[in-house]
Amino acid sequence: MASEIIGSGLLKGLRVTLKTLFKRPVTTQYPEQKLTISRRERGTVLAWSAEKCTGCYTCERACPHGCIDIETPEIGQKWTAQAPCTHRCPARVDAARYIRSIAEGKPGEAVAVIREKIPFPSVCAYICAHPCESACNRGAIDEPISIRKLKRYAVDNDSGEWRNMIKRALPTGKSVAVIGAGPAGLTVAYYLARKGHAVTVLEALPSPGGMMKVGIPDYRLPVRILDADIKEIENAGAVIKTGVRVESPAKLIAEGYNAVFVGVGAHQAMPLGVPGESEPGVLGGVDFLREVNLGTPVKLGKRVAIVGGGNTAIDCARTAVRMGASEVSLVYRRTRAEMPAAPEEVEEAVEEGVKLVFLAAPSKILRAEGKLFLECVRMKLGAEDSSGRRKPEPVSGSEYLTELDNIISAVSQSPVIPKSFAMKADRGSRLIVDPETLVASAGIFAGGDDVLGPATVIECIAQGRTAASSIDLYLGGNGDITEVFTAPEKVAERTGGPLEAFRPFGDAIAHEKRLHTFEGVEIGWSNEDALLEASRCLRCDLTYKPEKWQLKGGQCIYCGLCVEACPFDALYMGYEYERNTYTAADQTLEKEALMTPEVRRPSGYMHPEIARSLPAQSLLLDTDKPKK
Amino acid sequence: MSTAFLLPATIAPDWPGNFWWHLLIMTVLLIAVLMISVIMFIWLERRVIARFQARVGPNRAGPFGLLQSFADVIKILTKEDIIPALADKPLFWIAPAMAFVPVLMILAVIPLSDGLQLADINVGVVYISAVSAITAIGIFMSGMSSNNKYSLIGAMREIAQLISFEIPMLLALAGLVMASSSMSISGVIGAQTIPFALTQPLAFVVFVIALLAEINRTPFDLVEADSELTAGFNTEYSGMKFAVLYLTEYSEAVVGSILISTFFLGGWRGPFLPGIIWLVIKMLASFFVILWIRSTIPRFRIDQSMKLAWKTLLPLAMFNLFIMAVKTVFAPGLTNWVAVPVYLAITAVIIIYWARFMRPGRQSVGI
Amino acid sequence: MTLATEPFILNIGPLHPSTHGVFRMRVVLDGEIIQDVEPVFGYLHRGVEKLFEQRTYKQNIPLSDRLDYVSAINNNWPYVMAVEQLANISVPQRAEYLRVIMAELQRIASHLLAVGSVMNDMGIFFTAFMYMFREREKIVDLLEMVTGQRLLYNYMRFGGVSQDIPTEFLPALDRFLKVMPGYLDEYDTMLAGNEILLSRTKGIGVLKAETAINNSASGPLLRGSGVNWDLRKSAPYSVYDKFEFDVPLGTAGDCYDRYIIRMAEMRQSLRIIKQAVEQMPAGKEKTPTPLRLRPHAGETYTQVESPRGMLGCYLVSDGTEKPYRCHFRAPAFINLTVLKELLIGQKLADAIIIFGSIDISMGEVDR
Amino acid sequence: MTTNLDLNSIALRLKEQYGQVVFAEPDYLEVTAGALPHIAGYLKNTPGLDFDFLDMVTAADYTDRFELIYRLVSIKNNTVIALKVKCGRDRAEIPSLAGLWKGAQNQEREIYDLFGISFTGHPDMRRIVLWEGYEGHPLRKDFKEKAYDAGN
Repeated sequence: MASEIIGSGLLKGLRVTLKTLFKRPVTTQYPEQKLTISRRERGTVLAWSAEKCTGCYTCERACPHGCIDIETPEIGQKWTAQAPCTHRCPARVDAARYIRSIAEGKPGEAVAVIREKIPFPSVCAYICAHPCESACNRGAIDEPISIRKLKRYAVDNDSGEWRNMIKRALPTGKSVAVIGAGPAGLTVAYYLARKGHAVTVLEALPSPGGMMKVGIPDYRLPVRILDADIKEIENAGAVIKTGVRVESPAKLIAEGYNAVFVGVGAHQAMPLGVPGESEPGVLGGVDFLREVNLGTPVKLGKRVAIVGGGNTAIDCARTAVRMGASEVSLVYRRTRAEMPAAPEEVEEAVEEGVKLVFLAAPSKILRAEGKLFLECVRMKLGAEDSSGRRKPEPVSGSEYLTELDNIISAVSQSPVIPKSFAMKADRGSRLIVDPETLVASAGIFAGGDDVLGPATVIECIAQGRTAASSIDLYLGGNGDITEVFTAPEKVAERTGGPLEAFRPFGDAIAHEKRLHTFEGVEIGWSNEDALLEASRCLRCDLTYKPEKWQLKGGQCIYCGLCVEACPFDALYMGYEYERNTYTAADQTLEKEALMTPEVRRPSGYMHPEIARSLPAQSLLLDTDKPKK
Repeated sequence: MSTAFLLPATIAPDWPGNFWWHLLIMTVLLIAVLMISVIMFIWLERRVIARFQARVGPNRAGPFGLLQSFADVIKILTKEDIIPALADKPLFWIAPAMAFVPVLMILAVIPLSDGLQLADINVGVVYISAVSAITAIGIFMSGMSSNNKYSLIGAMREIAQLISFEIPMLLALAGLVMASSSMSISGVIGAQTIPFALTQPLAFVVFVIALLAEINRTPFDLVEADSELTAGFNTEYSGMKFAVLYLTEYSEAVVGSILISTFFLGGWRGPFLPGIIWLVIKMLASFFVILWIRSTIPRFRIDQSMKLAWKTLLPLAMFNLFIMAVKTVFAPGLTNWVAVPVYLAITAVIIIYWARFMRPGRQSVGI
Repeated sequence: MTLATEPFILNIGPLHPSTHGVFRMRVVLDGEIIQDVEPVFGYLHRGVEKLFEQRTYKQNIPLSDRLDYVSAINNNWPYVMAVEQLANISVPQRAEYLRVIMAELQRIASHLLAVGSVMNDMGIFFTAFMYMFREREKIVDLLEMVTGQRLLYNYMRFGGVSQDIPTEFLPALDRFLKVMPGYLDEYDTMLAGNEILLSRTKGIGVLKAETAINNSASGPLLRGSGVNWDLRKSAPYSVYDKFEFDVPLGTAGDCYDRYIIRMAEMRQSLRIIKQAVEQMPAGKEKTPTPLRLRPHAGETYTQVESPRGMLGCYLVSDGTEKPYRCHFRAPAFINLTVLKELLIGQKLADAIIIFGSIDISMGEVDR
Repeated sequence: MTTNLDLNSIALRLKEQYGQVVFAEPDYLEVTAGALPHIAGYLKNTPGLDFDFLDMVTAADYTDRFELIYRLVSIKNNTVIALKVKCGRDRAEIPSLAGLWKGAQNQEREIYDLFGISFTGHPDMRRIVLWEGYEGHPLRKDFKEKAYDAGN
């Protein structure tokens, strides 16, 4: 700069301004020039759809400075068949309704509602994987309603009033054999018995219950609970014979059964697929659990490693703890975030001293001078795969050895179908059946784990229901297995429903006591807790259509938090307009028009009209591009 | 346009006091011209500067916003007229008039066309420089009397500027007087067969810069440096008085551009067109330059503008005077187009050489 | 002879054209020279930190916009980062890149505003200001495309951003990236060489490196004094370690260096945006978080490099749904510590420029 | 990349300098109020440490005590260290660091204004954002004011 002549800088500046003088002004000029503001997401109008809103008050709570004014009636009405929780449940248990019953202090009615869909209310109350809770709309606000624990509260305080409405059907003279007294088989037996068929359940193990009995340790599902539910099924008329091994379903047909249901389950632990698996001291997860549950003595060392991250692995670990193993470690190849096991159980396992080893996978099992060693390789998480979980990749050269007494492989289970059954199975040795009717071959039906692979109890029950209705059809019935134990609900008035409340903490028995006994860990809720929790429900299947929903004058800052918070997508923020000249009056008119739902447009910028009209935008077009 | 009906050939256009209608007509004409042109110039300035800034400018009132200024005038006149409690009331009252009247008086000696002139006094140049100084006093009074610290600082700056820029201005004009060997404006114009802008470029530069300072336009608008002193001397003014002060500034600008075109661009002289048209064209041209500078150049600091006046303009004006003296003594007839490049070259050399002393970023001298 | 003089006390602000808000300086003048300054804060104090304790975590995001309304997105960032650390929420990569793009656009807009207003203080009659706003308007349009707002965007969320970019955004951004360097060159041609600007800014408000560090200055103010301290380099947050860009440093530490650094930082921001657009992966734009978030009890301190300097957020959570304590380390507020040292001994006109070159925004200063 | 120092080693060095006034927490040093200026000066002036930049000073009210957090940055070594000082709530007083870092002036004034912690040795200990004669210190947890009571 200093080398130049003084004044040259000024002259340059003068040149720039002079150039600008002859350019088109960038400010929009109207009415001289037609002002065309491109359609775009303006975000200056909050539109509310009257028919989507259910008056759950979430928006009011979300607003930073309370400018939403909403009034709802006391009485709501049913507006959709199924709430998300009900819809997500494989057996379509009407969770929303029995939560309401609990909120009204009628646990008996709640149990009745549950029993309309599943014959195992208590079992589900203790060990259901509760997919309903992951669907709960409340989860977007703070925490989902803990539906399973509410169910447990209901069954713990059951009044048995549902029995008054049992309808017995006349005997049909048809007989059905059910192979395997697992959740699926017993469900089939129950509903077919209710339809009046003579049902015989043939169970190979010494006691009925299948996986519910032998796959799930007692501290999660006490035996009396399971037995009580099975008792109800026997009361319904099903005959259960234990310790009976069946050669083949065809033979049963030959013996005179009209239909056979195969529900043998998946009782074989999948192999790890690493060398040295056959070494003594290496156990399969389900085998281990079965032996423990059946009371056969299992010799377990002090240092135990469980391989896997599922519920079975956690069960094995906690069982091992209760059997006196001092160093129990759980080896999983992903991180805790990806563990399929239920988080609260992982939490409890950690409390009980189970050591979690993440990002490690067994590569070899070897036994040297009588000691058992597990060689693991470290993993690192790679890109996301189709399931959305990040794929683990081994880190070469990161192997390490651990000396152990026992290794339990709890990676997965697979069904074992005897050759003699002569049924078609796929590579995972799962039975191949018609997905609609679960027909394997004429008169032979199959369902449960042996069709689904290792699945949750509730899924098996759902399959059992399907099987039952199709078997009934096959036997000449109408296939209608629905039961009604409750009077049709008259929609109640809102009982509180405080959005401020958080989920109450479920208590558990002191954990030094836990470490030695197999008694139930979880303790049910008190009435207060249960009522509070039930009152948190948003009642997604009801609508308390607001008499008034409006913004208090001029307070809205269009931050959009209410729009994001609304569980029912009843709010929309944004505004697109195109006009020659506009005045405040025009805008307010437009706004009022937009408040009616039919003018609502998809929010965001993806609107096709927006895309078309974008180039017409005045300020993003650079007609006045300076020469470089 | 012919003015024969005003000035019979028999009477020399010296002091035409005996033609009372002539006085009357010219006075009314001048005031009208000034008022209208000021209002138009305000509109022009706002439009032009808007375009300099890639804006549109006032475009709602009337066609192309032509009536904007009228609307503003009405708005200002209907405002409440506030006088600060502690203001020096008499001064506060007089100041606007003190500022505005001299500007009008300057016009008295400006020929709008050949002979179309209120009074052609033979000391026009002195008259102009004397009268134009009074405006500054009026502005000083306004700033002084309104008992506001911003206004006071503005007033002080005004006086400082007046004192320091009057001298180079006069010296530049002295060169003109030498060249035209007459002090009457018509004489100065008559001497401009070639506009003085070309024969005395140095004086032209000095005069324009000094004039900018005199009429408080950017880069010398320290008197009302709105970013430092909220509005400078007229902070406390409102309503009618403010209108007058506002009028003063712009009529200063108008008169300033008239002076530039009269002294250096040959006034009404020009081929083909009637003189008044030429004058208007030249006015517009010089006014445009003023606007251009205003919209581009930052404001000087007070000490810097002082420095500019004393250390640059004064010597340059001296140079100009010296050159003119040499020319008038040794080559009196040397006023033809051949000499113009020479003058320009000399000017360029002197300015560039002198500018070397004015590098920015040096430690500035205090006032 | 010596005149008896008494100090001349002048209140600049709280309502003054060039205090950029409601800041107030009580200056003691001797003529034009400042002898003492007392900055007066609090005219815009809204008790934001108390309000943070009254609202749930998510409701505070719009509030954090209101801190420094000129660069709202940069204000969301530290608060959101702090909550993410306490509640260990993971942020998708795409969200990080979106944050970077938006924040850098915001930085350019903020610097444009800062430089433009300084030019205004310097007395370029709104021209530079208008030019800068011409480009700022483009940026605001881009941001509006994404966020739907034009000043307070409320864009960031815990675990990502509020919404993904529309399909039309990237083409428009490309157009902007293409033309913006040309405009920056235009500014440089117009301003950087302007002699008056140089003489107004060079050697004015010199801030030594030690003084700057001792006064906890940050941002362009600190870098203008030649201290290489830019959190995007020295403590890379988000994905800033994946871009290559330079940290422009000043030498003299005067107003001119601060101006030059802001211009250079805009170019660097453009570089960063280019790279971010190239590297941006596909994926989700946020991990959903519950409306009434309850982070684990604990405390954390996060900081980002806002256009004005190191903007930090000290957040204490007690496990409930409202912050227990939330303090913002406001760069503008702390940069003003150095104001007194800078102003004393300067001229009034320079004081305005120095103050402008610090570039404060009152919402952040008073909180 | 800003690195956190080994706090234990620094704590040991400080202990042998000034005795039992420093306790190394996982991510900050806890300092007794009396020793704060010495330790801050030591951290600032010791070559090798030279924390020349006072990043942030703020306080938090834990209803039984105040906790002040000083965050020091060494621009030369690009290191960060945090000091924490506890002080009682009645007549809370802390020695001021404005002598070491001018940058502390405004921040300490703000803390005094909003928490009522007075800093001894501060050049001018006055309210900064609130007006003189304002009653109470808003950021204290026991501060009662109509608007907020309505809000809660």
